[in-house]
Amino acid sequence: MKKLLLGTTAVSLLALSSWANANTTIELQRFFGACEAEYGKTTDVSAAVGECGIITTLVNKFEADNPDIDVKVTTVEWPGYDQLNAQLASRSAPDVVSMHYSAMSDYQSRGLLVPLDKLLKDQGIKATDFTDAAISSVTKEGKVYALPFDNWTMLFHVNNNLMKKADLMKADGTPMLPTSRDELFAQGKQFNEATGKPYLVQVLANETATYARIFYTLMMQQDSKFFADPGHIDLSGEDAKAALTLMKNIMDKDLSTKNMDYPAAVSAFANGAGGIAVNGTWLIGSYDAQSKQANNALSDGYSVFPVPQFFKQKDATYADGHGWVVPRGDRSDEKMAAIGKLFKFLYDNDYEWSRTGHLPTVKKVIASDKFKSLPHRSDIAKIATTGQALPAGVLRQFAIQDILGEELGSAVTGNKSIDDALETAQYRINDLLENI
Amino acid sequence: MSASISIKNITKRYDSVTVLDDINLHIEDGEFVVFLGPSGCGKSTLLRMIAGLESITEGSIEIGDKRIDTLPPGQRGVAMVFQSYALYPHMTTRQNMAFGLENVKVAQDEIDRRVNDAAKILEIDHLLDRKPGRLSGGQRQRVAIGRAIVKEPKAFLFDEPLSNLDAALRGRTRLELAQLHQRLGSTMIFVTHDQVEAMTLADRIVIMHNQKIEQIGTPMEIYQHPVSRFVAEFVGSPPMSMLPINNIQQTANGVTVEVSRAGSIATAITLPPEFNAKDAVIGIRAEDTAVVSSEEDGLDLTIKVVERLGDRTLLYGTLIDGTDLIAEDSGRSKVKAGETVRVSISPHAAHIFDGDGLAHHSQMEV
Amino acid sequence: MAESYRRSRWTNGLFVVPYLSVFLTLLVFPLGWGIWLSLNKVDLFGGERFIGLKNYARVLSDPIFGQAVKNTLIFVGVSVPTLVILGLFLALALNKTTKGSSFLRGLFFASSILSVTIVTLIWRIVFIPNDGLMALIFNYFGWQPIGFLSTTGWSLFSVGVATVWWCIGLPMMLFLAALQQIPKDLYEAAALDNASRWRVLTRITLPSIKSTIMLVAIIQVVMQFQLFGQAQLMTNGGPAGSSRPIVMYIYEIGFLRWDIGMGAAASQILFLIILCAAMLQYWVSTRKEETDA
Amino acid sequence: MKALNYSPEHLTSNRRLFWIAAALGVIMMAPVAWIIGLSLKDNAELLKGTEAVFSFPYTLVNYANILESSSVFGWFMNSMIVAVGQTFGVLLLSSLAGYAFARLEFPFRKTLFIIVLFGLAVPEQAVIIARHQMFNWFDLHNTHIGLILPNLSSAFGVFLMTQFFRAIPKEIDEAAMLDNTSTFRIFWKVLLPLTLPAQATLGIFTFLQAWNDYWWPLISATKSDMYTLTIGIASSQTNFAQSEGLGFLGAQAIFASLPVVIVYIFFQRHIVTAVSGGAVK
Repeated sequence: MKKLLLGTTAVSLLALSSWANANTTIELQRFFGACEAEYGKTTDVSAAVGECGIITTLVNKFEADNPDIDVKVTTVEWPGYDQLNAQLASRSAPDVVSMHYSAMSDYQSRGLLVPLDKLLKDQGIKATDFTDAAISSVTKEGKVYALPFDNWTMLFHVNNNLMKKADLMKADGTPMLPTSRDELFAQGKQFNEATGKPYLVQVLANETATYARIFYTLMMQQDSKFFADPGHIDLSGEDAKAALTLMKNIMDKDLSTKNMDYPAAVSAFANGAGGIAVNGTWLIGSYDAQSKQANNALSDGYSVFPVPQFFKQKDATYADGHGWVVPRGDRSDEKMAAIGKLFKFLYDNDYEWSRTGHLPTVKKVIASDKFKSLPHRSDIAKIATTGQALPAGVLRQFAIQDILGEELGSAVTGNKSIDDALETAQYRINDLLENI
Repeated sequence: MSASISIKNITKRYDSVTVLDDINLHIEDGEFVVFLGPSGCGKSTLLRMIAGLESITEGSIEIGDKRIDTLPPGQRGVAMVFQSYALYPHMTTRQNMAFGLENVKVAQDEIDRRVNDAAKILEIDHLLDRKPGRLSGGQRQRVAIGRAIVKEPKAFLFDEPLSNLDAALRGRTRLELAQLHQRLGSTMIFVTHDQVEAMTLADRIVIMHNQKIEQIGTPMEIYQHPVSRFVAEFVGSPPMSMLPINNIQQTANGVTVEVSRAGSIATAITLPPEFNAKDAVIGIRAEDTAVVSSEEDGLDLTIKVVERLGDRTLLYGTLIDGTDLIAEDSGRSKVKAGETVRVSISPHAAHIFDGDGLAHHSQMEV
Repeated sequence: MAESYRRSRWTNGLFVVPYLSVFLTLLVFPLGWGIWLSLNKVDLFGGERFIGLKNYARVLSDPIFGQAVKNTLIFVGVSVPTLVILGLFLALALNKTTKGSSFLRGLFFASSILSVTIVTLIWRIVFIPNDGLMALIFNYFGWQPIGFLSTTGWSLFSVGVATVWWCIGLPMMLFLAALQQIPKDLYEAAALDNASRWRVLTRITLPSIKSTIMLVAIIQVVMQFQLFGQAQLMTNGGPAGSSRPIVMYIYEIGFLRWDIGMGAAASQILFLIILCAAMLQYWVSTRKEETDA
Repeated sequence: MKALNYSPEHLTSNRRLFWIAAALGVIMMAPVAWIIGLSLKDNAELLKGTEAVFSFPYTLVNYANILESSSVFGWFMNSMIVAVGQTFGVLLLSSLAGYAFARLEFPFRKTLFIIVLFGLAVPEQAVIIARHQMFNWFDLHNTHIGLILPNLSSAFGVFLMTQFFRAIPKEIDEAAMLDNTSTFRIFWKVLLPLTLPAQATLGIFTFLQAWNDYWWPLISATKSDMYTLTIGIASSQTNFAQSEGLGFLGAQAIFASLPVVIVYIFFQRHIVTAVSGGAVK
């Protein structure tokens, strides 16, 4: 009888198992994908490729180095904030969570994140060790709320082999990229006629984030102040119309692949289905690795560049970054210390993470030869200065991104007029922000 | 073991509808009483009230000298056999019979003894380990009776227990029930709408009609001296023919009634002075008629249907005025449909019913 | 007063106490609490403030909610008749005792036991561009590929295909059971009357299972109004919200936008819609029967 | 001989209908065959193009990977505990209440029954947000109890069991009453065994519903330890893009459905009878 009554408690206790062998367990929740099958057991970080492979092996390595600490990893669907919200609401959030800088204000402003100043200080990590861009992104009201892990932007990943075929290569062996809107359409047409393939490989299906990022970039290039007031978006201007018109024209003139969702777009580019993939920094490592193998579409023909400047006003590109946060909750000192060790380990291995293609956040990694000698990094170096985020005071950036992406998508695919889409997007976003 | 049952001033109402109205009945210890009546007359309700399955609005019920209408069904000491038998489908015959005894914690060897005894009496020993689903209708019926017997109740209650059996089996079981009653000597109450069952089984029959007891009596009393037109028409097969009375003439032996244009019938019935002649009828059973030669007194009957039963022949016909009459002839009758025959009526056997349905009989026994 | 077993006793009520306590705490109370929440400005992490019907006003004036309602109505309007007619067809075709029929019955019902995530996983891998089964088929025949999950119009259709594939078993089974209940002598009488197959179907079979058809329709309407998992996992409501059902709207408002109050308001509206749809159906069916009688 | 057989089957169906249904059956199976095919292919090969499904070589490597590393087992156990717990709970509560509503008299019986019937009309969506809050108050999220409890309130079971108890001839419990059986013993020993077919129907429905439940576990079981199979598979399928690969996902789908499919194949006859027996009166 007693057994029966204790049943459920016992089961959950056993599951945690930390109690049994006196180890400290850190529950770590992240996106970046699941690749247990390939990397589940390996601790050889340097052999790993791609976001998932590198973070998985990093954690494995940390566990191997610290036998008294178990890291229990939960992989969530990107970006995983609905799940985190449910967890926070039920006071069962994990110990460490991956989070975009752009999402942090939401949680920090409601006191849902633990400040990490002391934890980092105990590990000998100083704020000045990080790039200004990174540390300022995670600092709110004078306190640091995340271990900044990377900065990223959208890029033009180029298939040089196809560009060569379209006669779009410069003498120095780099591809010819457009420097204006007119050039974009001209070169796109040229590419398409020569190869029979679309010029751009874009993620346009079942995705909202890429639409929003490109749109932000185009707005920022016009030096638009669409978030002059963080509680209010302004999409009524000519700038918004110009940005969206450009996005729509790309589709209308058949410059881009259609109907591809994220995985389809990623593999389509890898299989040579188009000239330029518009996607994030995180793919550099994987595509570069592929280009070093023989007999595939990218063999010996991959390069990568920032998104070109399509508007004269400003050379800018939308940027964000990933950090590691600790949600509020009751944690013992031992556990906090273990989390500190994990953060120190991640900090120490920021270089390994930067092999994905992300920009490192640690100054000395950027300065290191090791990093500088990574391929393509010099080609995209300027994003460190041109990268720009939304104002920190803008809350619910992921919800905004969803709304914006949905409406932009409607316009791009021709289901709504441009004016209609922008108007609805503005209404919905402002309704959201006004009712927080 | 067995006991008498007293029903006193029982009334049953559902909201404003009265189902039983002031019923009084005393059943002797060991008596076999049959409640007979058309469906809806309240006979089953009365039985279920004795069992405790229906509540009583007014009145009381005693078994022996003990008032039992406040007790739950299980503690009244009665056993019931249902029309559908109501065997527990998931229990074997043995478990079905033992279940009630186990409920009251009878010792296991006593249970075994009683079950085996009952099974022997009912000749179902070989069925003890079967479940009801694998028994025939007749076998289920026996098990249901067996389940009642093992309880050694003060009274047995039967709720139309034979109606689900085929005709042949019904006849046999009827006989066996009569034997069982003799053998056990228990008080038994039997509800039926079948007059043959009632006539053959009952010590006394209780005829129920319109929420009331119409008549209580031995089968012969009921048959020969029905107190009312209802009882007369309900009991007997074929039913009693009813001829409207036009005129009544007092004679030395009784009254002679004139039946429309068809003729008159002499009877040995004496009517009281306050007799209500309006809508009065004379009732004649088929067996009290005879086909006679055309010279003799009688009524002329035009035969429409001839029903040959072997030992006798029933003649369904109409009188000149169109009234229906059923007459009886011998088994060797040569009457054919379409013929007109003369029918005589025994003067002592006729019954006269006044406008209120109240019966008047000849004082002489036939 | 005489007492008998029919007499009402409060101890008899003890039998319903376990269920009633669960019913009250987990259904009735949350229903009331949900209504209360819908009248408040409240987010996932607290902060209740009474604002009256403002949440309802916001939901009803939200074009996205309107779109979700429209999507859901279209989905119900197409998927339910499909399920009923297809289920009826299968039941008629497989109402035999042969081995082949019983195998097919088992096959058509088998998908019902799979969980929604498996079903959507299967159908996503069928519909994905380039690598999916449909893409291969279209490629083989040289047809223009269709973005089943990413084109307005097709996305809701694709969700519907997966749903019908998943749900067809139950209607078929219910119809089969109803067909078995039709007395055999009706058909014998029809055969003696020289009735054609079609007349037997329309004059005997269908009228005999009329109540089952209604039952299946009501069950399916209530079920399909609650569409969520398929849409969320296959299309995430896209593109441009063209496959977002009401339930997904509620989920997004509550757990993506933290707005519990507004989510609760949308829930109550959905509740009303389902109630009205079921009652309308019931009303139509009973009214029809009256005129038939 | 054949022409003399006027069975309903003969008149309602014919060979042509059967073959159309058979063709539909093939279409029905196609997606499953596709997934099975994918699951038997190496992921690297699939990356180049899924036409590879139609040619050799095939491999079991995806299944081997599941056995080695996947959390499917844990999810499976959670689903089992939740589904069995819920089924058991619903059967118990519904039987008790159904018996009382069908057979016993107690104060407010009719009113209570009408209120419960009203519960039939309340969809989960109308209460789920409030429930999520309530479960916060009592720290019931991420527990098996927290996953089991909500569906116990379903009025469907009570309604169904009440109908079934009503369908049992009243004489059976009257006979038991005359046998001096207590109210509870009548329920437990006499009537409950007679509702076994109904229990099977309700049990199968409840089990399937619990097994397939999506929204509630999605917001209540937020720790991977507590994922049910449904949620677990959902969490892994959205990572499509990354390196798991279509073959692995396919294998996971097949592997995760295997237990219920096996149970279904073995008990198909009973399940079919139960499903069809339950709903048509």
